[in-house]
This record gives sequence, C-alpha cells and structure tokens, in this order.
Amino acid sequence: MNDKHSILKCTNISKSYDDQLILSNVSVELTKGEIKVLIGPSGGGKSTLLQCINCLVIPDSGKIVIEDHPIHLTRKPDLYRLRQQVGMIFQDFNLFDHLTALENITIALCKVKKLDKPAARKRAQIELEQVGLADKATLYPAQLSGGQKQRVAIARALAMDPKILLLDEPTSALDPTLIGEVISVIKGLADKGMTMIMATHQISLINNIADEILFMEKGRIVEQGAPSVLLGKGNESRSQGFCDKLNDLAAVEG
Amino acid sequence: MNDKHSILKCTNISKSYDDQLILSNVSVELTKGEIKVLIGPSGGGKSTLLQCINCLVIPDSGKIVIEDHPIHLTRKPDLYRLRQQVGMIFQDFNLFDHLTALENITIALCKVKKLDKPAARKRAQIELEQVGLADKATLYPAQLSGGQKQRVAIARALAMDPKILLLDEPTSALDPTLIGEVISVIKGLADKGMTMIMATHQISLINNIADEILFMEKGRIVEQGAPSVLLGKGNESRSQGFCDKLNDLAAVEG
Amino acid sequence: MELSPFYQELFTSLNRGVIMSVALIVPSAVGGVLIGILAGTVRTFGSRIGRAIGDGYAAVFRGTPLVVQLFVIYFGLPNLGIYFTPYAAAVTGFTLCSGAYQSEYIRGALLSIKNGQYFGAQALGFTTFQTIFWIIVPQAIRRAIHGCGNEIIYLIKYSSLAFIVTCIELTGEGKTIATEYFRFTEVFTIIGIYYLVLVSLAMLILKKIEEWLYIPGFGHH
Amino acid sequence: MPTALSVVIDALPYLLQGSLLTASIVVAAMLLGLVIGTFMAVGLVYGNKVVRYLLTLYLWIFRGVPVVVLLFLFYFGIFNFFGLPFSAFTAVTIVLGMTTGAYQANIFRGAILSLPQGQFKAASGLGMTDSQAIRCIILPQILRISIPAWSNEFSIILKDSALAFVIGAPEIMARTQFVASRTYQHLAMYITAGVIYFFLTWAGVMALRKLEQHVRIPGYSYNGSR
Amino acid sequence: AGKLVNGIDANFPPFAFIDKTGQPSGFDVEAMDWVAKEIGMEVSHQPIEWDGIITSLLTKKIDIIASGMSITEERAKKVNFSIPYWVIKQVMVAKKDSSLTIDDILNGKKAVGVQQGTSEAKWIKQEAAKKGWNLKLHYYSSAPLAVEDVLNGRIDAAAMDDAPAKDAMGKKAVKIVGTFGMHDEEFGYAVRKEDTELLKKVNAALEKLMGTPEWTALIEKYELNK
Ligand SMILES: Nc1ncnc2c1ncn2[C@@H]1O[C@H](COP(=O)(O)OP(=O)(O)OP(=O)(O)O)[C@@H](O)[C@H]1O
Ligand SMILES: Nc1ncnc2c1ncn2[C@@H]1O[C@H](COP(=O)(O)OP(=O)(O)OP(=O)(O)O)[C@@H](O)[C@H]1O
Ligand SMILES: [Mg+2]
Ligand SMILES: [Mg+2]
Repeated sequence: MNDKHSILKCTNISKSYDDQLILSNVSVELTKGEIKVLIGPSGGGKSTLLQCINCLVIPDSGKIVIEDHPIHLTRKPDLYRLRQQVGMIFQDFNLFDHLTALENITIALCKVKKLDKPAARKRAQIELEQVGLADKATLYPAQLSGGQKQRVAIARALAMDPKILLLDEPTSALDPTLIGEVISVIKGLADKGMTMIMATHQISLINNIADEILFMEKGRIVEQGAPSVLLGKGNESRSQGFCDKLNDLAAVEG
Repeated sequence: MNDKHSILKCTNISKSYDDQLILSNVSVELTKGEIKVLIGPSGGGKSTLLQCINCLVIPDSGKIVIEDHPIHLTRKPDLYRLRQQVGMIFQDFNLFDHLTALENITIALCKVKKLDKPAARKRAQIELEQVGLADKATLYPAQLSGGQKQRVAIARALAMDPKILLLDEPTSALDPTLIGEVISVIKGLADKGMTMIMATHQISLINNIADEILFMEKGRIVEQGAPSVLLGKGNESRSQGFCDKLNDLAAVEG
Repeated sequence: MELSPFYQELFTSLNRGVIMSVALIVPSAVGGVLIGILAGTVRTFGSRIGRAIGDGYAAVFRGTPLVVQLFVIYFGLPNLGIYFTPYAAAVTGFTLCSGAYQSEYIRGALLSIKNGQYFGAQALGFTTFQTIFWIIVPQAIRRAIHGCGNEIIYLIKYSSLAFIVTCIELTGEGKTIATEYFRFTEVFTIIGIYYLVLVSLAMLILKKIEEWLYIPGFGHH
Repeated sequence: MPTALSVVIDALPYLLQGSLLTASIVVAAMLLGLVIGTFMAVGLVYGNKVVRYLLTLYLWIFRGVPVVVLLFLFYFGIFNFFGLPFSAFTAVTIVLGMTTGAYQANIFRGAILSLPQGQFKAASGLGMTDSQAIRCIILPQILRISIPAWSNEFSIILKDSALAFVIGAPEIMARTQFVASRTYQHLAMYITAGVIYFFLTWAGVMALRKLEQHVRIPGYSYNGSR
Repeated sequence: AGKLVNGIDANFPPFAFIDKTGQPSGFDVEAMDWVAKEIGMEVSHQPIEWDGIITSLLTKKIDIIASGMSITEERAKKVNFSIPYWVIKQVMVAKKDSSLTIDDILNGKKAVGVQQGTSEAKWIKQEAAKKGWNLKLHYYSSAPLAVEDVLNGRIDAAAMDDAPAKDAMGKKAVKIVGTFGMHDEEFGYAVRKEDTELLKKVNAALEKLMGTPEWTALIEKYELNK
C-alpha cells in the first residue's frame, strides 16, 4: 500500500454559527498511519474542526474525501458511512449512561454493523481486554472512574474498525492521577499505526507521538510543522506565545 | 506571637459510613503559617478528613481545638463559629449559582458576619481585586471560566478572614490551560503566610509550598515528612509506589 | 353589529364570570406557590415530624379529587361549626390543592440542587436555616418554575369546579345560560375560547416572570 | 332514615364497579398519551420547522382548553361529523389520551433537552442513523428520567377521568352523585369517593415507584425517589 | 322489535335515580318501560349528565328523554315534546322547625337557594327585579345540595320542584313551606324533530297508560301525590 497516499482529505472547510465565522477555509490531509495534533487557544475552533471532519457538524462549505470516495454533505447515507469509518473520542467520554461498558460497545455493532448478538459480544470483550477492562464489562458508566470511562470510549470507537480516529482533548476531563492510563492506551494505538488527529495540550502526547502540530486560532490553521520546530526554542512565529506557555506549564509540572 | 504554638489541633478523628471505617484515629496539627499537603490514592479519605476538620462531616469521635478553644461537636453554634474561622475551597468551586461573583462574597459577609451592605460590597471588591477579577464582579458563575470560578471561591473564603484555609484538590477540575492562574493565587497566599492544609497532586504546588506531606491511605496517615524526603529518590517506605507514580507523571509532563 | 339576545346575555354573563374566575385564580395561584415552597422545603429538609406532616398533606390533596376537597370544605366543615363563604371555600380548596402539587415540583427542584451548594454555604459559617433560605430555595425556585407554571395552568382550568360550592365563575355562568337555552355546544366552545385566552395570558405572564428571574446557567437550555 | 354508614356500605360494590371503569379509562388513556407524547416530543426536539410549529399548536390547544370542552367538541362534534361510531368509553379514552399526550410531550421534551448533547453526538459518531440514535440511546434514557413526572400526570388524569360521565360513562364520581341524590348522604358519599381515589392514586404511584426502581441505573438520582 | 335508548338524569329522584342495586329506577323509568312494551320496542335507560342530554339526543347517542323534563319554548325549538304527563309545582323548602312564611322568604332579606340553570331560578330572578323582593339568590349545582345548605344554615330556604322536595322531606329534616306564585310546569318526553313516527306512537301509548290503574299505582309507589 502506498503510505503517501492520503486516506482523508478535507479541503476548504468553512463553518459559521449565527453569522460568526468559526472555521474559515481549513484544509487537512492525513496519510495512513499519520498522527496530527491540534493545539491553540480555547475557542479557536479545534472541536468544531474535528466534528466537521466526521460531519457531526455539517460544514457550510468544503469537500471531504475519504479513501478516494467524496462525501455528499447533504446525503444522510453518505454521512452515516463516513462516520462508520471515522471513530471519535470526546473530552467527556459520552458513554451511553443507560448501558453497561459491554453494551456500550455491542449496541453500535448490532445496530450499525448488523452483527448478531453473540458475535458483537465476542468482539466487545476483545476490545475491552485490549484496553485492560475485561473485568469491568458489566459495570455502568457511573460506576467507572474517569480513566476507565475514557478507555471504554476508546474501545467502543475501535470496535467499529475505523480507518481514522478523532480525539478531542481525551485527557483534559481527567484527574491528574488518572491521565496516565489513557495516555498509555493512546500511545499503544500510535505504535500499532492508527491514523489519528487529536486536539490536546498534553505535552507528553505532543512530544512523543505527533508527526505534525497544527496551531489553530480564530478558525484558521495559522501554523503547522513538526513538534521539534514549533515547540523548539528558536520559534519566532505567531504561535510562539502559546507554545511558550505550554512549555512553561510542562516545566512547572516537572 | 509564638509561631510554634498550634493554631489548629485535631486529635484522633474517626469517621465511618455504614460500618465502613473511612477515617481511623487521624491526628493533624497546624502551627501558624504552616502548609500541609495531603496526598494518596483515590478513596483514601483525604476529602473526608478535610470536611471533618471544619465539621461539614461530623466526626464520630475525636477532638478539634482551634486557637485553644475546644469545639463541642454536638453544639451547632460552636460549629458555625468553627466554620467562620476555617475557610474551605472545593474541587468544583461550589459558587452559589444564582448570585454574581460579587454577591457570592457579600452574602456571607452580610448574613454571617452581619456587615451592612456597603461595607460588605467594599470588602468584596477588594478581595476580587486581590485575585485579579475586579472587572468580573457582575458576572454569574455560569459566565466565568473554571479558573475564574476557583479564584472567586478563594476570594469568597478569604473575605471571611479565616485563620486557616482548607483546599480540596483546588486545580483538578480545571483544564490544563487554566490551572496556572489558580496555582499562582495559591502561591501568593503561601507567600503572605496563610496557614493551609490542602489535598492536591499538583507536583508544582507540592514541591514549592508544602512544609510537610501527609500520605493517606485507607483512612490513615501512613507516612509524613518533608517533600524532599518523601518524593526523594531513595524513599523505601509504604508510600513509595505512589510517590514514584507522581514523579513519573511529572516526568512525562516534562 | 347587533348580537342576538342569546349572545348578548351570554357575553354579559361570561364577562361577569371571567372576573370571578380571575378573582379565584390569582390568590389561589399565589397562595399555592407560597404553600408549595413552604411544604416542599419542609418535606425535603424538615424534621422527621415535619416531613411526615408535609408528606401526609401532599398525599391527601394529590390523592383525592378537588371536587371532594371542595365539598368537604364547604358542606362538611359546618358539621364542626366551621362556616366558609363560597368564595373563601373555593379559594381555600384551590390553594391547598395547588400547594400540594407545587410542593412536589419544589421538592424535585430542591433535590436537584447539587449538595456542593449546601456545603459551600455551610463552610462559610451559614446556619442551616440561612443556607436553605438564602442559597438553596432561590435556586430551586428557578428550577421549578416550569413545573409550577404548568400547575398554574391546570389551576386555571380547574377553577370551574368552584360551581360545586355555589361560586359562579366563567363555566358556571356559561352553564346557566346553556341550560336555559339548551345550547351547550356553542356555549362550551365559547367558554373554551375564553379559557384559551386566559391560559395564553397566564403563559405570557409566566414567561415574563421567568425572564425576570432569569440568571445565566438556569433553566434555558 | 338510613344511617350514613349503612348507605356507604350498601353503595360500596356499586362504586367499586365504577372504579374498574375509571381504572381502565386511565390505563388506556395514559398508554395512548405515552405513544402520542413520545412521538410528539421527538418531533418537537428533532423535527423541522413545520413539524415543530404544528406540534406547538397542538400543545397550545390541548393544554389551553378545558378537557370538558374538548370532550364536547370531539364526542358531539368531530367524531359525529366524521361518522365515527365511538362508544362513550372509547371517546373519553381518546380525548383524555390526546390531552395527557400533550402534557407528556412537554415532560419528555424537557427530559430530552436535559440529556447531555454528547449522547446523541456519540451515537452519530458511531455511525448510527438519527432514528437509531433516538430509539436506542435517547428514548431509553428519557423515559426513565420521566417516571416521577409521569406519576404526577397519572394522578391528574385519574381525577380528570371523572369527566367521562359528561358523555354518559358513569365512573366513580357520577355513581357517588347518584347515590347521594337518592339518599341525601352527600358528605359521607363524597368522602368515600375521596378514599377510593386516594387508594387508586396510591396503587398507581406505588406501581410506578416499583417500575422506577426496576429500571434504575447506577448513577442517577432521579427526583422524588431518594 | 326496535331498540330505544332513554337518557335519564339519575340525580332526579323520584322521577329517575339509581337504586340500591345499581339499576336505573324511578317513576319515569317504569313509565317508559310500560310505554316501550306497548309500542313493541326494547328500551334501555342511560344515565347521562343533564348538561349534555339534549345534545346527546340530537347526535343520536340516545333516542328519547323521559326524565322529568319541563316543556319550555327554548327546548321546543330543538326537540319535539310528547303530551304533558305531569304537572309540577314550584315550592319553597325550609328547615323543619322553621317558622318562616313565603312572604318572609321573599321580602325578609332572606338567602334562597336554587339549582342553577333551572326555570325557577330564572323566574325568581326576573320577578324579584320586577316586584322588588329583597331576597338573595344562591346558585347550586343540584337541588339536593341546596337542601344540604338549608340544613347547614347558610341559606334560609330553597326553591325547587315539589316532587323532589317531597322526596327530600322523607330523608332530611326539612319541610315544604308552600308555593310562591310561579306558574306550574309540565313534564313531557323529548324526541328528535325528525322522529315524528316515534312521537306518535309514544303519545298514543302514554295516553293509554295514563288511563290505566297502573298509572295511579305508579303515582302511589313514588309518593308523588303525598
Ligand atoms: N453550537 C454552537 N453555536 C454557536 N457557537 C458555537 C457552537 N459551537 C461552538 N461555537 C463557537 O465556536 C467557537 C469555537 O469553538 P470550539 O469548541 O471549536 O473551540 P475549541 O478550540 O475546541 O476550544 P476549547 O479549547 O475551549 O475546546 C467558539 O467561539 C464557540 O463559542
Ligand atoms: N457520604 C458518604 N457515604 C458513604 N461513603 C462515603 C461518603 N463519602 C465518602 N465515602 C467513602 O469514603 C471513602 C473516602 O472518600 P474520600 O472522598 O474522603 O476520598 P479521597 O481520598 O478524597 O479520594 P479522591 O482522591 O477520589 O477525592 C471512599 O471510599 C468513599 O466511597
Ligand atoms: Mg474544544
Ligand atoms: Mg477527594
């Protein structure tokens, strides 16, 4: 397979709410196995961009092409197909509160992938094991710690065999003591070659797995480059102030 | 004033819920200006201990003495007096949602300290300035960011002129980008000589301001000592595993 | 436009009735809300005895039909030497019944306030009463306002039961004309329109109150 | 002159027969209301402009007009006009069902809006269609949350069912009046009716409590069930 | 044989009421049974709210009203009446131990109860305005309730038909003070305007019944002439 061939290509995505332009002509391209990280100040449009990519928010204009199939933004079946191929992890997990950890995974397998019950359960069990939660299968979200919830959410997304994973600040709703477990699961995915695009300010994630950082501000990607460049000392660009702050925070933490 | 004289002395505090012992014979003593930090695994009893100190949770047994006045745990007026002298900052702020930032501070001054309205407003304004929020006085909690909320909560506690401040994981509900502002306010308080006892896993707070670390596990203080000792490399005690993890996390963050 | 004698008489009566209706509804609605707040608070935070009394009150007045309550108040209490005028009996019955339902909405709202609010106030040295009165209840009222508004709309429609205790309001006046002329369908349709107007008016006022009490972070989604 | 007690005892079987009618009207109307309310709530939240406008109009009329009036309009007017041969029982059930449907729609709408938006987004994110997300994720949650409010609605409809007599279905209240008119024991009869209603309400509320506990999920502290 | 549904106001003893066993009973009910048999039809008696009784007739929910209905001009515009079968007088009822006279009641600033919507209510109101009576009218939802309040002492007297007044005398500590000058009224059966065939048969049967000893026996049984 040609690794340089793009698996996802979003071109000139724009979105506004009530006359306010939130995203203006943003383009992102991902090749297989690539990992991009979105950083930038709050309100910069990171979450909106991620949600536009799998059309949870329908862009006002722009083109989305996944594995050479262009997506019709107005055709529901197209959107459903897109979302099956693009998994998403949210900041606050969004597990289905009325279903157990296992059922959270099986329900999509049954309804969307049309697996039968036993097959779905088998698959779900495997995914839970992968994230180290085989023994929590029958617990409800309210009975899980934050870190465990996020790991179930990851398992749920992976069970759908997504081509790409979108992660929106996957660790920022977690207690400092719980972040570690989620980081290590994400690192594991990176090692296995999962294609990902994530918004995060977790320095350890940025430094260790990102192929490229996209710095977003006021709805535009104002800067992009390898972590070593953007976070490097000599960086004199627009994102400098922000990157310095990130570095500072990391220093304080140390 | 004799700085070595204890300002707060809790002796043999025990507490159980439904036959489950949550705190067993915990004793803590604070001298003026001293800062103690509680660490330990989740469920270890840190929050419960803090809430026992100002009797939000009434201990089953034990003695609390503040500035040489023993507190009768069964006499409501005693409890109200104790709480006026011991300020508390919560993990999730607990601002009064129906009052503006300013009113959050004035209401306690008016109702508890019986100040008249203008005096209370004046005092509240001063406290808001101290935490850098003079311009947010008329906003409601829902309109403030997490960091701002926590700063209002700190201002509200300080307006009551507490002898001691209790802080329960004051930064752990905050986005990484918002933690900094709260840390710097707390550091400012430490510099001014405020007596504090806080539960936190924020390495920068522990390293920079703690006089002593108390390591809590299963309702007991199993270890205590200066940060340099407990977090030092050679520590071979019961808390070792946990402290290593904290150190690791800090390293990862760097 | 000349109205036929039937319609002239009808509208004169209905207009007189609607005044009586409003005179019944307004004090009952206000009284119901006040009792609801009191009873709801006692049922949530009261002592064991207070809670038992509050729960008993709510169970009786929600469990039995309003007609029965009115009947007992008006025709039953004289046996104990207590005489209510028709108007007083109607307002008393409406207020007590409405208060019972309101207390349920208030109770739900009180329970939905996170206990952090309670702790926050306690930690500042508020007494329990101060905490409930200044911190919890003002928030609960804002949460409960939709339910309370619903109950007031129910009250408007139930006010017609005042005829049981000889208090003649909108429906009563209409019925009198309707029985005289035996033209029920027309009369009831017009009564329905009157009520629709009353209810719409109430919704408007409730909306205003809601806006007036509005605070960022409450109610609006 | 018969004593109040003997009148009540004599009338009890007759009243209890009436409570069977009352109970079946209430159960049928509440179920019909549940179906109407569920569909309407979904339409009110997720529907397009026209749907929302029409449903709001329905809400406004059915909440604004007294049930007696609606009953008259439907039984003597609309059903008659279209030649629908509904019995009094069916007619009352339909009208009460449509009325409570409006109130239930409002309850469910509130519940849907109180769910975190993320639940729907997460379902969509997994590739579920909108109707799958609503059926599998949204409805199971909001129906649970709504049980306490639903029990309020139940106790209201239970008492509204007395209107059935307006079109000739003699339930508890009508029977109470019949006996009172014959015996002149009004007070005793009304109190008896009150007690019967009280127990019916109590039975219904308890059953709903049971249901609520049965479908309870860890982590929810639904109102009114500590 | 055809079927007839007779709508009755079951709160109007002794003409129509529900007996101890829960069956419709009363003077009108038994008379109607006889009439139906005579014209070769089956009859059932349907208790129905007075408010809706004429509408029910017009919309064919019932076929005839034989239930103490006064023949009035207004009603005659909508339905056809049979021949009158009973003359009813309007009387005042007061407490048994009361010493009030009719004149006291009309001119002594007394409180008088009437059933709302009845012809006596309308008549007293009009005459009072014309003749300057200073009584104060209270409106009740039924005559028995007015009697109830006479006993409670809230009102001094109640104006009502003589038959139910006699019925009340048998059951409560009240007495009839006397008539108060209102014209007598006549009861008749009501049928739909288009049912001329039915009306003819009913009239014939009714006329025949009134000539038989059964008629006097019925009057005896329900104590209409006491
Ligand atoms: N549904 C919406 N309606 C109106 N405005 C919205 C909506 N969703 C987002 N916005 C606005 O879009 C802007 C970008 O929001 P977005 O959540 O994408 O930012 P972000 O970069 O993810 O910020 P954060 O770091 O706080 O998550 C913000 O100004 C926000 O207020
Ligand atoms: N109201 C309560 N009823 C019953 N058990 C309780 C109650 N409050 C706390 N506990 C239990 O007491 C134990 C200690 O809780 P506590 O909140 O003090 O721990 P902690 O050290 O603060 O943990 P964390 O780091 O998660 O905040 C836990 O096992 C908890 O489940
Ligand atoms: Mg975001
Ligand atoms: Mg804690």
